[in-house]
Amino acid sequence: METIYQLLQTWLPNLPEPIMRLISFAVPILFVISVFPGIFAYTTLIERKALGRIQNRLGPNRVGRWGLLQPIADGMKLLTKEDIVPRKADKFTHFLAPVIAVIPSVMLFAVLPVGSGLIPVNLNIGILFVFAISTGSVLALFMGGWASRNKFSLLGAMRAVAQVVSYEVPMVLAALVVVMATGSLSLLTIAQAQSGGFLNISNWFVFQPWGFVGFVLFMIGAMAESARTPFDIPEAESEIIAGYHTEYSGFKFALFQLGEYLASIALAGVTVTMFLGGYNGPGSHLPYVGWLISMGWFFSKMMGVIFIVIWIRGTWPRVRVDQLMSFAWKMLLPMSIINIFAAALYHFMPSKFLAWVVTAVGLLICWWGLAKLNSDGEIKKRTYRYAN
Amino acid sequence: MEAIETIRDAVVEAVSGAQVEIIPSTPAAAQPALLVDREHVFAVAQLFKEDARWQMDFCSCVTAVDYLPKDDKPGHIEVVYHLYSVARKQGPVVLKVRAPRELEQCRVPSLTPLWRGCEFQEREAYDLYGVTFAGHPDLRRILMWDEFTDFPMRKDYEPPADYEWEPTPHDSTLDRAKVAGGVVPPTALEEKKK
Amino acid sequence: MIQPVADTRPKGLIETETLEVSIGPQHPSTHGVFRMNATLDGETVVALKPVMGYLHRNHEQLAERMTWLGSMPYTDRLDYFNSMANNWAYALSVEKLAGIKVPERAEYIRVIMTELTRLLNHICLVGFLLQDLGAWGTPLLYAFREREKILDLFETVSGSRMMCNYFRFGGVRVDLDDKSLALAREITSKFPKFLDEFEKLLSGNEVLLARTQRVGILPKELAINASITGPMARASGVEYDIRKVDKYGLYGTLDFRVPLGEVGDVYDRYYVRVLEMRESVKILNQVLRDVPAGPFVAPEVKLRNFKVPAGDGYGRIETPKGELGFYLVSDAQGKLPYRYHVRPPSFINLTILEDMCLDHKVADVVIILGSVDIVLGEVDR
Amino acid sequence: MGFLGKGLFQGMAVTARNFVGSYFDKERMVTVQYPEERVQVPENSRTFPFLVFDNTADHMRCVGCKICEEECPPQCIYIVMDRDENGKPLQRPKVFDIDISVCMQCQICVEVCPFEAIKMDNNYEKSQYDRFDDLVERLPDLLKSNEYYNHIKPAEASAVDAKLKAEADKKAKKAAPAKAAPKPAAPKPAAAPAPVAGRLVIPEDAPFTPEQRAWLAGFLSSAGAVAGPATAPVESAAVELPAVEEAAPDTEAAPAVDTPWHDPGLAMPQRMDLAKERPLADKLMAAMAQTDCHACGYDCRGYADAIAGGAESDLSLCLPGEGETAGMLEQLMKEAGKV
Repeated sequence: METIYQLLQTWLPNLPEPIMRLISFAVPILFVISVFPGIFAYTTLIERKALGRIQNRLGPNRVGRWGLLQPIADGMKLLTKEDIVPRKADKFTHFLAPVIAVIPSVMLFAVLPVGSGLIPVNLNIGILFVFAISTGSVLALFMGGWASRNKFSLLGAMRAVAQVVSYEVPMVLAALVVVMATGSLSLLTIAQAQSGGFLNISNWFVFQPWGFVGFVLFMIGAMAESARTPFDIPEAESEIIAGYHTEYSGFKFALFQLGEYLASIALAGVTVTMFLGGYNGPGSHLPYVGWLISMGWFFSKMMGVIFIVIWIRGTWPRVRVDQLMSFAWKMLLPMSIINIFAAALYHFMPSKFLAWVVTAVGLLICWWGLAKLNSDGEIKKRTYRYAN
Repeated sequence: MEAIETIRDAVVEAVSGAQVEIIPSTPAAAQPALLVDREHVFAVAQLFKEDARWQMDFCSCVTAVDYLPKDDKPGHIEVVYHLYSVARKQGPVVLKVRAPRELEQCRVPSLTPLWRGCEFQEREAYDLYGVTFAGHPDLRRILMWDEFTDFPMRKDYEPPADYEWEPTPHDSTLDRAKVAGGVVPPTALEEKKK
Repeated sequence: MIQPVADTRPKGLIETETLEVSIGPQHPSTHGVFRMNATLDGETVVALKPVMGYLHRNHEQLAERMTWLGSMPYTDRLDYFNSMANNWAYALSVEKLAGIKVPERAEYIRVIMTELTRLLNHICLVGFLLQDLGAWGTPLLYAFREREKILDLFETVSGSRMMCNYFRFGGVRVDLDDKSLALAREITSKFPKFLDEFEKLLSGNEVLLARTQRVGILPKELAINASITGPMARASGVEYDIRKVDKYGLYGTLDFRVPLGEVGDVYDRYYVRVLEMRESVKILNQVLRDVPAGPFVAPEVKLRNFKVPAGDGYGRIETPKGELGFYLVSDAQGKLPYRYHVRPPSFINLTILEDMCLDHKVADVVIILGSVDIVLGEVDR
Repeated sequence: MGFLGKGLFQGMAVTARNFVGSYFDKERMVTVQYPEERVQVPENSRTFPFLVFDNTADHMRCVGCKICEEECPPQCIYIVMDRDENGKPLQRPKVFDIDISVCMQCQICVEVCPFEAIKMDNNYEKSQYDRFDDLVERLPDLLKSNEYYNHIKPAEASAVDAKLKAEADKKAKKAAPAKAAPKPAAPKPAAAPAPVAGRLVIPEDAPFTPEQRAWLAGFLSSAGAVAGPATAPVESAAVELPAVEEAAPDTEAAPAVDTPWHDPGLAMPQRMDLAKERPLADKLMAAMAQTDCHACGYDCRGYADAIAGGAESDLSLCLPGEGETAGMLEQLMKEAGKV
């Protein structure tokens, strides 16, 4: 935003001040609300295609070449569908919930550095903003579940609240290591801190032991936060139909989907920025074309993360609600705290190589130990006897 | 398994006062049954379950059969239990017990306290035949809906003429369709007139 | 009507209200139109009553109005995954009543078809179970791909994929030609490889282990007492397989083992089925190796005006879901069954659904139901 | 237990293999792109029944004997026999409806049909816009040519054709000596409302295949010859005898008697008139519909003998004869004092 303002000042110094301000506001907003919903639309397509391929199907392929127009068809279908509100529902809240679901998800993109020097708003408390806003979506989920006056919706809403609140903690703690390493809460600074090194790659935090663990923890937290398999229990279709959006149809349902997907895309973006080097990659520092290449890097990394999420969705079963909780509190939380110590240790060790090995081994042992500690000894592979 | 006569004698000896009669099956099937009176069937079943000679710990199949009155013989509803032994891998012992067809008297003791597996099957027999199983923990309709009043598997049951007609009703179906005021496609009526 | 449940929970500091949820009859994972009236305390089940009958069509009464043969296609529709096995149970019962001897080749064909049915039933069950666990259809579609191959064989032989109507009293309807035999051999030889891949996907998966182990435990004594049969009983350690006990058909001469579980939880039910598939492949290999030549149906059995001597009898086989029995009564006329009773395994296996579900979460209810392996066509009849 | 997460990654490796494999290995695919690609249905595949005709639609093989109607488990077949203005059965159905919304594709009608007239189609695209009348297949919808049958099920159809041909040949050969006999002089009953001249010769419009026609001609002429004036050679009756036996293997050797009423074209009063002076078994036989359809489990001769001999007590088995035959049988049995 500032960059645009400065650019305008140098190139068009004659423009009146308010218009300059307006343009510098409008451009990033237009960018966010045009690009990311488009990404959302095509993420749904990619998800369906990828899941199809994982399941040895073709996926949507009827609307347009390779089904490229499928998201548009879906949108039109959802727009023209009858909007049903249960008779005894709390109508106002029922209407408000999907709207609220979308807003925080869109706001998340405001602080994402999508390319070298390309960030809509360079907030100096970017990470804090991300966590603060992303938690807001839980309100929408609960409103939707509550207002629907449906027992399954209510169950879904309760699950959603419990889940989002619990996973917030390890997620924040996992992000803390990055803040520790960079000393800044600004996402742009974090991204800049990962530049340099071999091909602009070797400085990514994911290649440090604590960074990797942080990355895994943050991914898990993000998946739980955006209710993706295997943590999709708020809308577990085989248990509680569709959870909080059971009673939604038409475009309200689409808004819920939109909010959910945007949140997971944004969190994928945050993950990329914090651990996977953000927009950094070979060629991202070049003058003139650097911003384009870095944008390419950012989006391709983001799609990679999203693909992993889809891939997981196509493979793993869903966990149970109490297991989800105990996993958050008994595994992730201690692990993220240990990770903070590991990061500190890494920082103060004299030799980087030694630090790498020591923290890696330490974290591995801790992971294994925690797993041992938390397994109740009854879950194991079994042998079976045969009768003749 | 011993011969059915041996079993009968052993049962009569063990359960005093039990009247046990042997009912043959088809010659090829060779599964003769023991017809036990209503008062002693529970004791006989318990004997089969607990006696070391048989150990019939597995009650496979429970069902009822409706026999209409024929000639001068009164009709009855016969409840049939097929007992097997998992422990000794033998069977079946077929227990039969008869009750009059009249609803109030159509009562037999439930064997669910002995074998949990009878629970749903006795409910089904109650639902479809109207046999009341005395001592059943939860005797409700199971397949028909709760408001249903009749017992559809009885041989004298007349289905109500309210079902959805097939597209080409003819003959007796058509007559009943008209009686019930059902919607009959006009083409079918025309055909009937021809 | 659901009875009010006495609140037996310990009175603590926080008093909570129970929530009654009707899971079904329209619900993604009740495997049809089945309903469970669950009373929940938070997410924990404190009471659960199964409600059934939505698919009730009085199959038994229909059969009483039909010739003996006329009921054969209806048995396909009992458990529509295993029409071949249902056919066999009915044919076997009628043969038992009428004393019909089945030619040897027909026995071989029957074993081939029924064991293939077992493969497809179990593989689909595992798929559905994983669907209930939330694995988003991937195992299910892998399972369906294999099932398609078996169904193709069924269609080639019997003319229909699922409603085979293939067995006849005293044999089978059409002969199994060499091409179909080769196809059956191919399916059998490729199946273990698929099963390995399938197991790699599932059996070690920590989420699956955590979700299924120690969930829905069915003790051995209760399993026997509640007339539980089939893989479900064997997962609880009940050593009872009608193929071994009754030795009907060819099973007395075949070499196979019966896998037994020890805990009796959902995982055992899942894994016992996987092991049973491996044994079925073993049986198929033996049977396909030496199919003898000869007639495929007993020549003395008439298609029309088939009559059964007066009397009753009970015949049963081990279908993939458990003991499927037919209790048949023939009267003096002998043209129609006087009484035709089906002993449906999945119906009786539901008896202890509540016992298994108590004190578990809603999510567990779904997979426990899935592991019982019900088909509503058979439950409701 | 190994490292926590190992099984999860094993699973992901499997799905990754499938993901990549699905682009290269067609074997892996679960689905077919339906309207463009179709799975070749096997020959045995069955959907709904149809009626076979030879050459032209008039020569349908179905004689309207109602066996399939009787045996159909869901009772989706409805047949009305075609009769001329005098109420004589014309050996073909006037109405033949199959309600395919009820039909369950079990193939039992095909198995029980003694005339190879009804067969299973394998066309699976039968969706309609209306639930009722569009899903009822009437006679014109059902009739398909033998060529079509040969096209969809080559092996099965050629076997059927060969069988029919062999039967026809046999019949023709058997009838051959009789053919030499001078035609008619059939016992034209005086009471008969003067049908077409030469009643015993099959009418041109009768719904028979050439083979069946040839056989029937032989059959009738031989039967007529015996019953008629003494012009007929004696051996023709002897020739007829084995044919009867062969048609009814499960009845005890049928008595070698002439059966002039054994003509489905005759009306009930005519037939009864012909059998007026005969013993009970013959009268009973004359009351049958004379189609030898085996709907009762016998041929006409065998069923009559079974009733007369007491082996069969059910008088309602004659399906083509409908209520007329059942009523007549009952009346006859009453007259004979056997009921």
